[in-house]
Amino acid sequence: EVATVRLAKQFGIGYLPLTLIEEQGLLEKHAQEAGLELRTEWLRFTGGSGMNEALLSGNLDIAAGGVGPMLTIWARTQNNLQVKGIAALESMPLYLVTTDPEVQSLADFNRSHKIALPAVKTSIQAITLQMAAEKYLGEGRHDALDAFTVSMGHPDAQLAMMGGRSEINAHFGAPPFQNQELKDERAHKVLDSYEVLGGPHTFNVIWAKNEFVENNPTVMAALMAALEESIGFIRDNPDKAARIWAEVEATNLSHDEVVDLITDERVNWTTAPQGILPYVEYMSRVGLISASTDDWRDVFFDMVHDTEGS
Amino acid sequence: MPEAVARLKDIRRRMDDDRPEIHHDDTEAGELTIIEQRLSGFEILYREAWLRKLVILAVLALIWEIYGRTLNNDLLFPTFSATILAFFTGLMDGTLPAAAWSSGKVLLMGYGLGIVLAATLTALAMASRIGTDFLETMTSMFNPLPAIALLPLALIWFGLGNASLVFVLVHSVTWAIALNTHSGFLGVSRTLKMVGRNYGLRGPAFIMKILIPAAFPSILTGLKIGWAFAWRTLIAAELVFGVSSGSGGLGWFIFENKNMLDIPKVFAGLLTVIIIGLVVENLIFRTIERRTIERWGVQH
Amino acid sequence: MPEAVARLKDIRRRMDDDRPEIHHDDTEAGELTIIEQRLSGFEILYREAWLRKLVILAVLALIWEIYGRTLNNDLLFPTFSATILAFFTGLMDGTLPAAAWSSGKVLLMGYGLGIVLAATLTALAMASRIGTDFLETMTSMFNPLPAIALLPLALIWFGLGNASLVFVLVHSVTWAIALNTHSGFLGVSRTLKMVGRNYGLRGPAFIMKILIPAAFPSILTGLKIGWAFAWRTLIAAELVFGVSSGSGGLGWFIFENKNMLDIPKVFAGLLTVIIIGLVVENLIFRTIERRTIERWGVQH
Amino acid sequence: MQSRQPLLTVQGVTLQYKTPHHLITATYRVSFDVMQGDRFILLGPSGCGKSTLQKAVGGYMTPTEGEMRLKGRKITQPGPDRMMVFQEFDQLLPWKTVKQNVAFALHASKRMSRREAEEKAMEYVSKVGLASFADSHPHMLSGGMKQRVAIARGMAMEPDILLMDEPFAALDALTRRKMQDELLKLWDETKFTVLFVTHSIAEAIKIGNRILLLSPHPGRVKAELNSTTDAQQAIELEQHIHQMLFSHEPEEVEHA
Amino acid sequence: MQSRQPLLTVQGVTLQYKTPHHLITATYRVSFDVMQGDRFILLGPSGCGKSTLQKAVGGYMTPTEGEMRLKGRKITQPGPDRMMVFQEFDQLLPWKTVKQNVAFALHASKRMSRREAEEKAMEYVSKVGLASFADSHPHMLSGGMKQRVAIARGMAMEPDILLMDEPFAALDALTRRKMQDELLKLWDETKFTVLFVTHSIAEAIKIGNRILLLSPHPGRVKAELNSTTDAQQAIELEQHIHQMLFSHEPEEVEHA
Ligand SMILES: Nc1ncnc2c1ncn2[C@@H]1O[C@H](COP(=O)(O)OP(=O)(O)OP(=O)(O)O)[C@@H](O)[C@H]1O
Ligand SMILES: Nc1ncnc2c1ncn2[C@@H]1O[C@H](COP(=O)(O)OP(=O)(O)OP(=O)(O)O)[C@@H](O)[C@H]1O
Ligand SMILES: [Mg+2]
Ligand SMILES: [Mg+2]
Repeated sequence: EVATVRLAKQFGIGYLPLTLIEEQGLLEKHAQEAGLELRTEWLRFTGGSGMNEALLSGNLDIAAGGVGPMLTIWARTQNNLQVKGIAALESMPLYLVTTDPEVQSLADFNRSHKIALPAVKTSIQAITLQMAAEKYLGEGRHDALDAFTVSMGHPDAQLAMMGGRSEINAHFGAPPFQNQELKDERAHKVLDSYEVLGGPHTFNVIWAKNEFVENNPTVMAALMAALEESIGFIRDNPDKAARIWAEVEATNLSHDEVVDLITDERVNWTTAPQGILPYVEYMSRVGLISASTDDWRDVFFDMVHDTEGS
Repeated sequence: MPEAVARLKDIRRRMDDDRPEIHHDDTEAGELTIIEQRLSGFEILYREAWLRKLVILAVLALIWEIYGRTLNNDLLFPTFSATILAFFTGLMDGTLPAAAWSSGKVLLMGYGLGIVLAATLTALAMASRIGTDFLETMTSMFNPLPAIALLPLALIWFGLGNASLVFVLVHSVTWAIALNTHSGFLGVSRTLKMVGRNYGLRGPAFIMKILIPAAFPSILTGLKIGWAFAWRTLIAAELVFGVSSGSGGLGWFIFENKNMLDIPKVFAGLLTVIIIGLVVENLIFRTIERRTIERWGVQH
Repeated sequence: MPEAVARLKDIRRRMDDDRPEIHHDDTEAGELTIIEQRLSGFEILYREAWLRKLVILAVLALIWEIYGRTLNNDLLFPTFSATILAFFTGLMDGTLPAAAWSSGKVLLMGYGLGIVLAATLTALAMASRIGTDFLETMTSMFNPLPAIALLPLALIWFGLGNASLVFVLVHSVTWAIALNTHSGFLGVSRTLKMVGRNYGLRGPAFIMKILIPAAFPSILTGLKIGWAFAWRTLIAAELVFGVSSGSGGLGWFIFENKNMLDIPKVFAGLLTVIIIGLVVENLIFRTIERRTIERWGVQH
Repeated sequence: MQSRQPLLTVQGVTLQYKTPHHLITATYRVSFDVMQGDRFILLGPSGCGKSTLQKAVGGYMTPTEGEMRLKGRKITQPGPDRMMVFQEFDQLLPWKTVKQNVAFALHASKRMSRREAEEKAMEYVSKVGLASFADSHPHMLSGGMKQRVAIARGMAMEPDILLMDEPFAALDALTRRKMQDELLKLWDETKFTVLFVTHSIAEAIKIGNRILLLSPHPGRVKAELNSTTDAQQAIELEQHIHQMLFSHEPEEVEHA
Repeated sequence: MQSRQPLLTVQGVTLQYKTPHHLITATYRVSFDVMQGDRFILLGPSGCGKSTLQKAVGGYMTPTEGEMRLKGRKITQPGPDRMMVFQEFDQLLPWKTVKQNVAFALHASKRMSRREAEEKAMEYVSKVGLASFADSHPHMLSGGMKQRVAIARGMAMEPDILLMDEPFAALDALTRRKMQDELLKLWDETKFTVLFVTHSIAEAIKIGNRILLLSPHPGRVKAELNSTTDAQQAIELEQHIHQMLFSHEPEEVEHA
């Protein structure tokens, strides 16, 4: 088995379990308990595509990101590398926030609106928006809002919307940006992804190539154990977890704000993948991915097969 | 020094020669026949620039194909044939031409404006010392700034969409062209500049009629570099600036397909950029060169 | 035409003149005294380049400050004073110098390698026709390609980290320098080239001792453009490539602070790039120019 | 004739080149007057400041001391009223053909329309014997041919004052004599003024009516002489000038 | 002497310039031999191909027809065994001072060490009267001064054969005579071979021992004559050459 495992992180509170594993050396600890001297190397990425390329070129073992990119690479590699999810990190709601008081539902959006989201058409926000359009505006109208969407990174989108000088007046973001935006009285929520999906759904997952998982059973076991421990830590000591996170992550949030984010009742820290199937079903139906399945277990390695996934 | 002179005379006396003198009759210029040395078949072919370039391109394509096959990782680096296939598919279903057209429009606008701005700055720089300092200072300050640095200003001034893209393009084109043009202007021979002034040319007329043609090789290099950087910037900027869906250019095409991990299509997009580059270089820039620099004999 | 000649003699006879002839005694060269025309105080100050540039910088800073204040939108565009404050904070707590140093190292490496590669390509281009075609083809193909296009190859060949960054930098530097150098070489006067060959110089010696100094203004322009684009590319590439923890450069600094919505710090990062640009231009490039181009009198 | 206003007055002019490391005084307090219709010769050893003086009259240099006036107006900048034929071979615009080079000068300086300029250009190009090269670009010409184009351009402009800097230096004896004759013939027709630099004493006497002798480093006026058309006097004058210039080298006068 | 091997043989050489739109024949089937120690003159009207012939001997052009051999070896490329003094003023390296320009030639062509080169350079710079400008860069020199540096460089190299293209054209009478004498003195010392282009018949007779007359467009050999040192014969020879060159213009021989 490998002596060094290379893991990726991105920005955001959603990667908190990984931050704790890194800071508390949990992976090394569990590997040692299983009799393996393991080193870790943590890499930072700002987006999914650079990370996927790193994974495919063998420069990265375990990637972390949203459900969308994971499903894409899963569908693409079915016949060769067989990339699959390892585990979820949490279930978290995504909000569509707007500063236009006129807009109360999706139907109120018109040409005068610009909705910022990370990547038009392909990001998890864009897909969720399409699913919402289909659900609330009617069958066949899934792309009705696409014309109003604009690709923009979360910080740029928040600055543009709250700065109030550009056409951007809505943002389908992620924590903590959406929470910060909602603190401003000018902004309000139009859409909640939990409602679209009909319940909680996974936001971030980690994934790897089949080859790596098969060749490194001990590492994978240690990783799962580390994940469980860190999630347990978050549940039991949100205060400490927030402190650690604020210390190592560049943030302008206050301690209380971080704690609020972590302990938000709608957030569920769990390795169990939730709401995966609706995404698979929708994405394959509109042709975003070419593979489909009706068992969420096909998308994940067997480490999480006995959890309460969906 | 009469002595020295005497010695010189002495020298010359010694050299008296017994070679016969030769006289030729005048030939009429019309009667001349010239026997040229023959070239071998290979040499004749080798003299054709387009042939040499085609060979280079073929070799590069071959290397790509072979490397792609040995690598055997279609998700990272597709083979040349897979790329060509994706390219033709994209060409047939109209997505690639549409994307290229959409990018091309913005590009030409930004490029054109950049040239105008560069011309203005350089003209100011030639007109006064403070103009020179201004150009130098602006260039050394702004040229190293990446396009994302301009995002906030672009958003404030131009909002989303093409206007902002054009702004960023101007930024990427202007400085390179201005630098080359200015250094070209400074390098124009002193005599030529004096000749121009002698004709009473001044200001814009002097720049148009003397400096620009005299500095043309430098300017053309600047235009080439500006052109290339405009493409680079455009493709990167289409991501940073966001595009409303449905109106994306080549950058968007590449980004979207990359997100969907459709890598042959990504490379088909890049291939389009490459092909446009080759076409512009060999049809436009080369023609300009042939009509100007080569005819004037200013590059050797 | 003895008639014409007779007429000429006639003309000249007519011009006989009654002006007196003038004879001067020889003055000794040592005795010369020269009364110079005085300059006004403003003119003396205006002659100082650094002073003019300082004024320009001050005016730009003022415009920034005023615009920032009227805009009054710290989230989008902070004032100059807020930026300066953030800059000094960053300077004091060591984050900015560390980031600049980390970027600088990679940058210099990429820049250096880019120069070497450009030199090699240009040397090949000067040596043979196929070399010229190769350079032209490569440049027109690859120069327009954005750095992200090289990412997959960079990852395969160099993995994550600085080596890949250097690779991307080389790509952004090489073509611009090669284009300028090559066009500079081609523009070297025919006579100078003949002189060099006459000395028996050939190959690298010919390039080093004749072509490079003769084409120096063009090369320097290429180096300036390459330098600027290296910065641009580096800052953009640091985001795409990701970093191992704790090793980020200026690009990462900017991204991180943007994520935290700490916009003055973002601008402090950009200001660092600007300041480095100004320093390099005025200390390094200007000095080189003074020592070479100006002393040789090849730019006017 | 003495009462005429001079066309060009040069009054105590000192010309200096300032380079970052040197200050070179090219001429020192040079004074002379050129009358309307003069064929005024500047004669002196290599490096004595002849070209520099011409450039100053052309308006390209500002004197450190003294001043120069053309028709009473101080010379501050170049202009087509003083047409220059430079010493350098690179004075033709490489992007124009021989004919265009001459025509462009006429047209750009607003002397005449493009049409007229073309015709006049062709006439002068023929005068200097380059009719068959009218459509060649300068890089295809020999050194002497380039100079002839510059001469054609200068003469075609018919300026108030024609400034010629060793225009015939690169020409063979035959071509040279033809050019000299063309110049004198043209002068006969239009009586323009010419300030002519040469290093040939014989040429000075043949072309000029007034000759300024300069001494070297820095250039100062040694003498201002009248020329002559009488063959015998010419030989004497030549000897005389020879002696004045070469006085420090008491050598037999040899002809070369 | 007749039995000696020629140093340089030029055999039926036709030289052409190919440009994208024109094909210009500069010389047509020119043949001549230059012996060791010759001071061989090329004389002919402007544009007759003198410079082109020199460039071909220098190895910069390949004949369309015929061939040129130096010491029996075909000339294919330039080299320091044939040192050129060009007609153009821009033949000095602008980034080197006067002294360095001469020294660099000596050093770069592997004639001598850097040290020796410096000394020798200074010696020759003094010979052409530019000692006080030894540390100036070329752009600070007058036209004639530039040419003198080139002459110093050519002579300092002491090549097998020195190719000089109108080297004294830009020089005043005095400086010119000095340079001519320097050249002859140097020849006396080292007996090098020189191929000399000039447009002055007097200079040709003074400098040369053998004179090649060329007719124009394209350049063809008109005659190859021996020079003379006898004053009376020289005048006759001058008249003779004059007649041959100007034969189509039956005019009195005037001196200028
Ligand atoms: N651009 C320049 N910079 C500095 N010094 C110069 C420059 N041009 C000429 N000089 C100096 O000025 C002096 C006069 O030069 P000028 O060209 O006027 O001489 P000239 O009389 O025309 O000589 P020649 O007959 O050789 O052409 C010389 O000593 C020369 O070194
Ligand atoms: N680079 C060139 N390209 C094309 N034609 C040229 C080139 N150089 C010279 N020629 C032509 O070749 C012929 C001979 O030119 P060359 O320079 O040898 O004459 P030359 O005898 O040296 O004249 P001069 O005494 O005027 O210097 C001329 O007709 C000229 O037009
Ligand atoms: Mg001069
Ligand atoms: Mg010549």
